[in-house]
Amino acid sequence: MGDEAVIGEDDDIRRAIEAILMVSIDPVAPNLLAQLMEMPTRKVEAICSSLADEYEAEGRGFVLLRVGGGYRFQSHPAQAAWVERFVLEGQHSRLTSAALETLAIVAYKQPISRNQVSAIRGVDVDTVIRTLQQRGYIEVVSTDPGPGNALMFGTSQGFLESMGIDKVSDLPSLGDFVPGPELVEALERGLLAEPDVVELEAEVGGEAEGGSDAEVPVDDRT
Amino acid sequence: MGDEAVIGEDDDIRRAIEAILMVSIDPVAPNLLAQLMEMPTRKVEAICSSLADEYEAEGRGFVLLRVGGGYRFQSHPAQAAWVERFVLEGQHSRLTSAALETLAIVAYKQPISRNQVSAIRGVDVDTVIRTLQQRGYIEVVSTDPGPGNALMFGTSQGFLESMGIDKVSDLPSLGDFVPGPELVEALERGLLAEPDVVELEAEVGGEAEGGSDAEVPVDDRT
Amino acid sequence: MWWGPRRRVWPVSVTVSTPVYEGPFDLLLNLILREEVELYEVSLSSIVDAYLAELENLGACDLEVTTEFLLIAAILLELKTRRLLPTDDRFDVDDEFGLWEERDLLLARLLECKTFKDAAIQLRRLAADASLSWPRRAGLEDAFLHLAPDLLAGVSPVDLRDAGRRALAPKPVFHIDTEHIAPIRVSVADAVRDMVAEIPHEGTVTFKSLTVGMTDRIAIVVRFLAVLELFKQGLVEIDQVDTFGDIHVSWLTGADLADIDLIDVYEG
Repeated sequence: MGDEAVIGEDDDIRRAIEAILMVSIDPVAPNLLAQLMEMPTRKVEAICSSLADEYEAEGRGFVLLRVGGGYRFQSHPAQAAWVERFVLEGQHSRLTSAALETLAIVAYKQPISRNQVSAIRGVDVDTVIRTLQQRGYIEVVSTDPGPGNALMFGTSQGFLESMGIDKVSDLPSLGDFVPGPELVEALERGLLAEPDVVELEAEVGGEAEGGSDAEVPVDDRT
Repeated sequence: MGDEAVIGEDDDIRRAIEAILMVSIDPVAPNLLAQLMEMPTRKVEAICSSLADEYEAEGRGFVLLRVGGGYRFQSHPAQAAWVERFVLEGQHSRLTSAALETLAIVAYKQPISRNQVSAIRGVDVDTVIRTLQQRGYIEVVSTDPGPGNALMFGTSQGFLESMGIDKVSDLPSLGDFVPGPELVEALERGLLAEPDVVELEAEVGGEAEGGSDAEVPVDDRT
Repeated sequence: MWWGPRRRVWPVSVTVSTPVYEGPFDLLLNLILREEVELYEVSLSSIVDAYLAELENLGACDLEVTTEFLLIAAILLELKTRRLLPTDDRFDVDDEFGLWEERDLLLARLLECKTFKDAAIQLRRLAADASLSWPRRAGLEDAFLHLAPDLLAGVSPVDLRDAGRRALAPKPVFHIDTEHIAPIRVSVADAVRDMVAEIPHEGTVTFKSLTVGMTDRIAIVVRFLAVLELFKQGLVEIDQVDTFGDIHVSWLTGADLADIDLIDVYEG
């Protein structure tokens, strides 16, 4: 009987959540739902997760997605062709590789200044930064307290939504992309400054490897 | 056997309809759905009707309603209390700066079409315009007599009341434009730049679709 | 350090993308990894050829890529210049270490570039997957609108005017001068040929006179490399009295023109 009561309660909560998510434009944070329902966030998360599973199991044309820090109804990816047909204008325009690489740098190194991004890219990034800002992927998140008071950029809520992830730390670890030893070796070979000096190469080359490890970009959020 | 095939097909159509209705802002007319799916309107209506019954039978927190000449997902009337609570307590209470800028453009440049606002903002403004309209700050004031008959927007009585002014001309004059620090910086960069600087400003604007994510007019991180 | 503050930073366009070069590091990566060559064995003329072929594939002169190409060409030339300079018998440890340090730095930069390149590919995948699903944007139903708090509460007419000024501010327009961008058609081999025809008659010439009328930086650098090439082959003597002063190039009497190894492809 006690069980039944709990189930009944969950059912009510489930319905309330469905109703609220239906009228919200932005992802609704689980703790906001928890606050409204006066229950632990974890319970809300469990219910939302089971709702999402339910829709999937029933083969619904929509999904309940956890994205950008909250829950939101979205169309099912498998129905993309139909939705595209309905939404005549392509809503999603592709970013260029240059813009994507810049975006990746901001995403993994945030907060980061324009100049710091520039230094990594090796080219001026003003235009790209502006585009990313205009398209709502990045935003100014703070001002560098140091001299110059550089604007520091970070990714926005829109970025999370565009990537379909819940939070920045859901991005694959940057460590996954650090080139393997084979590539490092190939690059080192390619950069041999003195191909003739074999002895020196063997000696200093080893050292260089150690030195370069320190330079390998690491995920500094960890 | 023939029945099975039909059922399977219906299932696909059901899913597609669910996806389309989920992302549509306005009610979707059954004949538009019928046209998209290349099937009789009557069949679409039958599927929608059975979907609505399904949600009701499952005790969902949402309903599929036939309203205003089309179908629309809405929150279930029985959940109104929760939705109200969400609106009152959970809703965000301020316009983002992007939304405020869009409102300012409409206020100072009215009557103005959605496309004209878009051109000035450099990003897609559909969602913001929709919200501003929904919240009663702007409204359609006329139809452009030119080709396309674009809807022209202007501010509403509610806008004047919220701003505490009597008429639009009471708004402070935009005055002689004084460039802000960001623009000055950009201009300086432009002037100092090497002659080779490529600044595809126009392209940036043109590419700026899908930026509407950034335009979400409400701040739900507060 | 050649990549330090004195290195010029070039603007990158957001709308331009080629399958080949997405920036100087990108080009270096491609050269080293795809071509599987040692950087110092890359012939400048072959880079230029590959680049021009690429431009033709693109069907239009791509200013963006062109400027980046110029930058990378300059970097390569600088590296090659070092390589060409005769090794001092008196082994300078500091210089040697400096060179290694530079190499390490460059290696680190390349690794970083490669890392973010791969991360960007992953982002593209994420974005592509996410773009298959559209969010619900219908928002509040009419029945609840009256409940929603006034979003303009606390916004004054002056705030609105400021927002209007921001939104309506003219966007900076940049002047683009593309006149100097022309396909690079200089090669060290050609420059060597030119100078072999010219210097013996003059005896001693200045580097300035060898580059008179040249405005293209790459052309001048290529000329300089050609002089170094002649020096390496023992055909000329080079003298520079003052730092940054003019360089005097003297034809060595007795040098046999028949000995000249007229390089077809400059190999550094």
